[in-house]
Amino acid sequence: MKKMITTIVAEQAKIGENCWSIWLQAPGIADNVQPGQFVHVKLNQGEKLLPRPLSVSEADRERNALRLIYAVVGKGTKDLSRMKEGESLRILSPLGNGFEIDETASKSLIVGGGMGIPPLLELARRIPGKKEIYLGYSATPFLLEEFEKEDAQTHVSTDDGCYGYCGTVIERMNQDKALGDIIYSCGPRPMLKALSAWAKERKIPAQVSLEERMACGIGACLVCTCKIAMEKEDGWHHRRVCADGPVFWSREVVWND
Amino acid sequence: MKKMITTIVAEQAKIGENCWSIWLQAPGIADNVQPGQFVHVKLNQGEKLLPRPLSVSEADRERNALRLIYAVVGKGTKDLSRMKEGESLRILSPLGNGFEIDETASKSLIVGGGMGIPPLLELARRIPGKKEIYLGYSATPFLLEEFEKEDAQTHVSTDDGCYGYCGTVIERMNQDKALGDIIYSCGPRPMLKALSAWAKERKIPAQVSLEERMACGIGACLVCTCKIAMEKEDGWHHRRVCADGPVFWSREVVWND
Amino acid sequence: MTETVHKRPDLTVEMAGVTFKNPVMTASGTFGSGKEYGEYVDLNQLGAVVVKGVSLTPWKGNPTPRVAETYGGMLNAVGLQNPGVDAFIENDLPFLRQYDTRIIVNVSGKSIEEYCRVVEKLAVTEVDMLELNISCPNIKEGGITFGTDAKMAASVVKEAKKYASQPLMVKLSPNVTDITEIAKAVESEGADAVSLINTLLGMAIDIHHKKPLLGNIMGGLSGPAIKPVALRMVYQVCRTVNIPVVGMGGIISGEDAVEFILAGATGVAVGTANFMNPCATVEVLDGLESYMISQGFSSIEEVQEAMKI
Amino acid sequence: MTETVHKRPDLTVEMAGVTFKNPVMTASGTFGSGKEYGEYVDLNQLGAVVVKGVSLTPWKGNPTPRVAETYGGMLNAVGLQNPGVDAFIENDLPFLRQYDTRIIVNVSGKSIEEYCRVVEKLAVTEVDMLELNISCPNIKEGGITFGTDAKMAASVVKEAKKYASQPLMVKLSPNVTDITEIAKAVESEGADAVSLINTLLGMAIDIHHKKPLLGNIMGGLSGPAIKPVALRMVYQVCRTVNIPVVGMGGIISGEDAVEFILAGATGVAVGTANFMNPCATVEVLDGLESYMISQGFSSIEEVQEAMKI
Ligand SMILES: Cc1cc2nc3c(=O)[nH]c(=O)nc-3n(C[C@H](O)[C@H](O)[C@H](O)COP(=O)(O)OP(=O)(O)OC[C@H]3O[C@@H](n4cnc5c(N)ncnc54)[C@H](O)[C@@H]3O)c2cc1C
Ligand SMILES: Cc1cc2nc3c(=O)[nH]c(=O)nc-3n(C[C@H](O)[C@H](O)[C@H](O)COP(=O)(O)OP(=O)(O)OC[C@H]3O[C@@H](n4cnc5c(N)ncnc54)[C@H](O)[C@@H]3O)c2cc1C
Ligand SMILES: Cc1cc2nc3c(=O)[nH]c(=O)nc-3n(C[C@H](O)[C@H](O)[C@H](O)COP(=O)(O)O)c2cc1C
Ligand SMILES: Cc1cc2nc3c(=O)[nH]c(=O)nc-3n(C[C@H](O)[C@H](O)[C@H](O)COP(=O)(O)O)c2cc1C
Ligand code: FES
Ligand code: FES
Repeated sequence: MKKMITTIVAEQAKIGENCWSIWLQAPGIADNVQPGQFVHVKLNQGEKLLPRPLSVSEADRERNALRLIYAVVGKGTKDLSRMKEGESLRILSPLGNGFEIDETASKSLIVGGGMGIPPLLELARRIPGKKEIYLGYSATPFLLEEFEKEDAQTHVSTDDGCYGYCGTVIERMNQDKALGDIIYSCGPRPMLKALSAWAKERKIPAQVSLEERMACGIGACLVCTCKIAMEKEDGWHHRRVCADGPVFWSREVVWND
Repeated sequence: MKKMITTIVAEQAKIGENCWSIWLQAPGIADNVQPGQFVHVKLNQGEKLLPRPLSVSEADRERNALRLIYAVVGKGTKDLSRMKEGESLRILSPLGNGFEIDETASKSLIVGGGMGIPPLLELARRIPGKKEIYLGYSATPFLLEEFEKEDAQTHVSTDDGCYGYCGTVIERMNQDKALGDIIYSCGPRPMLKALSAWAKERKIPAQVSLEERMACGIGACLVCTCKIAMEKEDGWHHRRVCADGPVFWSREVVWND
Repeated sequence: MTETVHKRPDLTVEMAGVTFKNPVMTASGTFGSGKEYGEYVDLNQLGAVVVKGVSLTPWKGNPTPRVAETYGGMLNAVGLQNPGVDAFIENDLPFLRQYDTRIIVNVSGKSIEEYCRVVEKLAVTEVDMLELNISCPNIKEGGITFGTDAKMAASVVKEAKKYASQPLMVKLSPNVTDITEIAKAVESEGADAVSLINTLLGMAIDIHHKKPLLGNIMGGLSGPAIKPVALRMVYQVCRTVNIPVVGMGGIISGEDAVEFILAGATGVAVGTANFMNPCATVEVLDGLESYMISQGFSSIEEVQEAMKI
Repeated sequence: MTETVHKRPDLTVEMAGVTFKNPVMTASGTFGSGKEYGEYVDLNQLGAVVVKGVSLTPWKGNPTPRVAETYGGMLNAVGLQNPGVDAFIENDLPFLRQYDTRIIVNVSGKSIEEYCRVVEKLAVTEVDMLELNISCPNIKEGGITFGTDAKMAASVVKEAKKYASQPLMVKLSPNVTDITEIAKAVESEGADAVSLINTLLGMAIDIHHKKPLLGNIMGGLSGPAIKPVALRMVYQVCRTVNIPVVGMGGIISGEDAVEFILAGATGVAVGTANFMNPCATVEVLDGLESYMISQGFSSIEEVQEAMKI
């Protein structure tokens, strides 16, 4: 039987403007975590009932620890940022289906935007062969050091031009005439939508990791759906981001809304 | 303008079976506190909205600190017992009307039961002249050391006989043929009711401190009422324990319900 | 870069010809007659003080316990204890008149006749507005019956209007299948505004003593727990009637107040939050103003019209 | 001193001729068809699994966002997305049949005809009980209209009974003036049990984007915030009808379940709590049993009758 895991906060740090990193420790916690999977974090406040989904950014099997990287956007993430080393935190983990790694690709493109970047770190580590990483930030980058440790070229763009290329990650890819056999991507929906069109034009298969507000996190409540194309039934049906995703093939996602 | 005071927990200790003592510090906090007054303690948990009323057990003007003594009976007091030194806690203080000290009495009787005992400590200190203290506990006594420092005889009774006289505080008073010019009392309602009859028989005026569940704590919401006798209107009207009490003259309280 | 100069937004609102310096009011029954909270809040800062319900004769109210805490909310069963309208006019009104704030008196009754007599007595006083409470769940006769039946609601308003010299606001009950129907009924009989929601009828049980936590068995649920229901009803009513709406139910912050105004409310009232923090009303007001400044709103009306559906 | 030997209390309950090993069930729509939670909970331990609403044809449900958190509660507007009764019978039912627990299927429809067709299809399956959902606030046609009008409620029950081979439980809406009236109406047409409450209609607004937090504008409020309303309604209905009542609304602990049983409920269902903790159902069950042991209750019926008013 699975259950909520009680983890211990091993490290909490602010690693950028409104960007926090937390390491959670528990026996066996890092086993079988695939890049792109997420955990559901239960906060201990009476006012807030629902756990918060956060992607796994790194899984360290030796230390039995997971790293989550998050932005403080509301009450839940604010509370999380106040947690201190040694305190305990309950999570459901690992949840969802991670990226499907294509071991045969001769070159992979990894494309991330904003708070979609963290899960790509563990992914970048696990992808074999040649890879290029495109990271788009609104302002000051975070996690760059970690990405630069990987054996891959990392291209950075920022909306405000404070670092790297000034513009969107797609513009940067256009400028570089980026190409590859497969794309792995996570980021805000408008970016994923544009990337999806970009990939379609170039006939490159792309995996995108979607976000939707969640309740159960395990596929039972149907609140976290997205529209996925299918042959019958008006051309699409609702699928669950938590249990059928969060990673989908971009060509199957119905983007027009 | 008054407002909620942010206090710092200066000391938290378990001083008996399910009996806790907490010292709260804040500038000016101990000024003008009368024995029998209470503070309204705001817990910081979303689930629980209402502050919890707790009597002031000691007011230390030199250290700018108040002492509260409490039993853990539910979620609020449980949370309170988990607070650690240095943490902050918001309170409204001081609230209610304390005991009216009769400076002319030649002998005062101070009678407490259970969690009604704490407020009598500060009271005992402030009552001039001769005094006798009767304390009734269900089991192991607490605060005894503090009471014994006062210049007064302290008589203890316990329901289970584990300490002092075995029986109620009233039985103990009967045995001792206790007498005085005035009674100050705080404890569970059945005890106060019995004491009220006892005092009436002996024509001793008695002040009793009542408890009722509260919301505002300052007299505005009318949830904390008790029945007080009056000439007209069917012989009684509702008065607010928080703002008109918690201390009333026992002869005015309508006990029969 | 250009610097944005933030003008202080205009917070005044108008309802039925009465101007309020801002939309933030107190919810009846949670603020007494203002005296007690006057020690914690400068009453001059409030849009209005809505005082506790007054009736023709003194009411003793319900037996204790009258309060029980619930998850994110509270139940009360005060039962409209009050000293009667004469005592209110004599003892409480003069105190309030010292302040530069609007006074709204909440009126209770057990029959149409009683409502009318209270309204009549208040007609000759310096009160700015009346709030007809047809929705108290805590008294058996009157109150709730008027609030849950459109015909009864209409008739009490119709009669009370005859005696009122001040604008009449009607306080609606949420314990109904369709609140817009009641709102329409009272509007059609001349209500000048509606306020909502009163408390939701609820209950809590003491499992150790195996009896209800309230002396009156059931009571009215208030506080943040009920905010989604309150907001939904305010939204529905604002889209149904053409008279101003005062929204309340679980407002504890400026952001909460903004939600109600976006839903269409002209005024907002703060109730249970006062018990959590006696300065809640002014904190709600400050939060509302900050929001307006940060979003570039210059008037409450602009906020009311900003919702995108 | 004598030592008290605590016998394990008997937790079985009977409703409409069906025996349940204990009163703890899942609330429809919060537990899928059991598969997902089956990884966290031994389904054999539950009194019943009440599966999500099924309709005649597949329903796509509402646009996202479908969920918004509120103070002590949550709003959902799933809109009864489901693959249809045929797919349910084919794909989900065999899974559930592996377990030694009762299966209750929640039935949705947009017309009496649709309800009847679903009931008819389930009549020939190994399902223990049907729960007629006449109270979903998230779909415009059907659902809510049946649940808020006593006549409509009575007629859908009357027709559905003709096709049902299993006992029929009717799920009531709390968004009504008088829930006992609806309960009486469905009882008089042969409902074998009633379950309540479904969600309270509510709303939340995103003040930054100035639009509702839910794609469907309004949604159903559930979770501990609504417990006092749920408990009150269960108490009222238990005192009105003679058929068994399944109580739900905000149950997150064994103590909460006890409150509902003291109020008169025969069964209790756990909904939103599953999202807070996937093992909530069994924890509620354990808490209930501990309470009974500590208070010396030997059967659920004893608890049901223990309330002192
Ligand atoms: C599969 C998945 C993985 C995620 N991984 C990360 C991550 O690695 N790092 C990170 O910073 N964030 C991640 N998110 C988003 C994160 O879940 C939300 O930021 C968080 O739940 C907000 O909680 P809060 O209480 O702080 O904000 P709330 O007060 O609940 O809401 C604040 C804002 O956040 C938005 N929001 C709330 N819940 C979600 C949600 N589930 N998805 C998207 N937006 C939401 C709300 O619309 C609102 O605008 C992920 C979301 C999903 C679905
Ligand atoms: C003026 C006043 C002074 C008090 N002084 C003290 C004191 O010095 N030490 C002390 O231990 N307790 C004191 N009490 C009682 C104390 O307020 C309650 O024990 C406390 O509020 C319980 O909170 P809780 O959240 O732990 O319990 P809850 O979960 O709220 O309730 C648990 C139990 O406590 C009872 N209870 C809740 N609130 C009150 C209340 N206001 N009065 C009486 N019973 C209540 C409930 O009926 C219930 O049985 C005082 C009460 C009043 C009114
Ligand atoms: C203790 C208490 C007493 C109340 N008394 C009254 C009253 O006399 N008249 C009235 O119309 N509403 C009364 N109400 C209802 C409030 O005015 C308000 O409608 C309700 O509490 C919802 O707002 P809130 O959630 O901000 O408290 C009372 C509420 C509480 C909590
Ligand atoms: C996400 C979600 C989906 C629901 N779907 C259904 C449903 O399909 N049929 C139904 O009768 N009730 C449905 N409900 C209502 C629950 O069964 C239950 O009545 C309600 O949530 C109150 O219980 P709770 O507070 O324990 O969640 C749903 C509730 C939620 C939160
Ligand atoms: S969050 Fe419940 S199905 Fe995805
Ligand atoms: S607690 Fe509000 S009047 Fe006493």
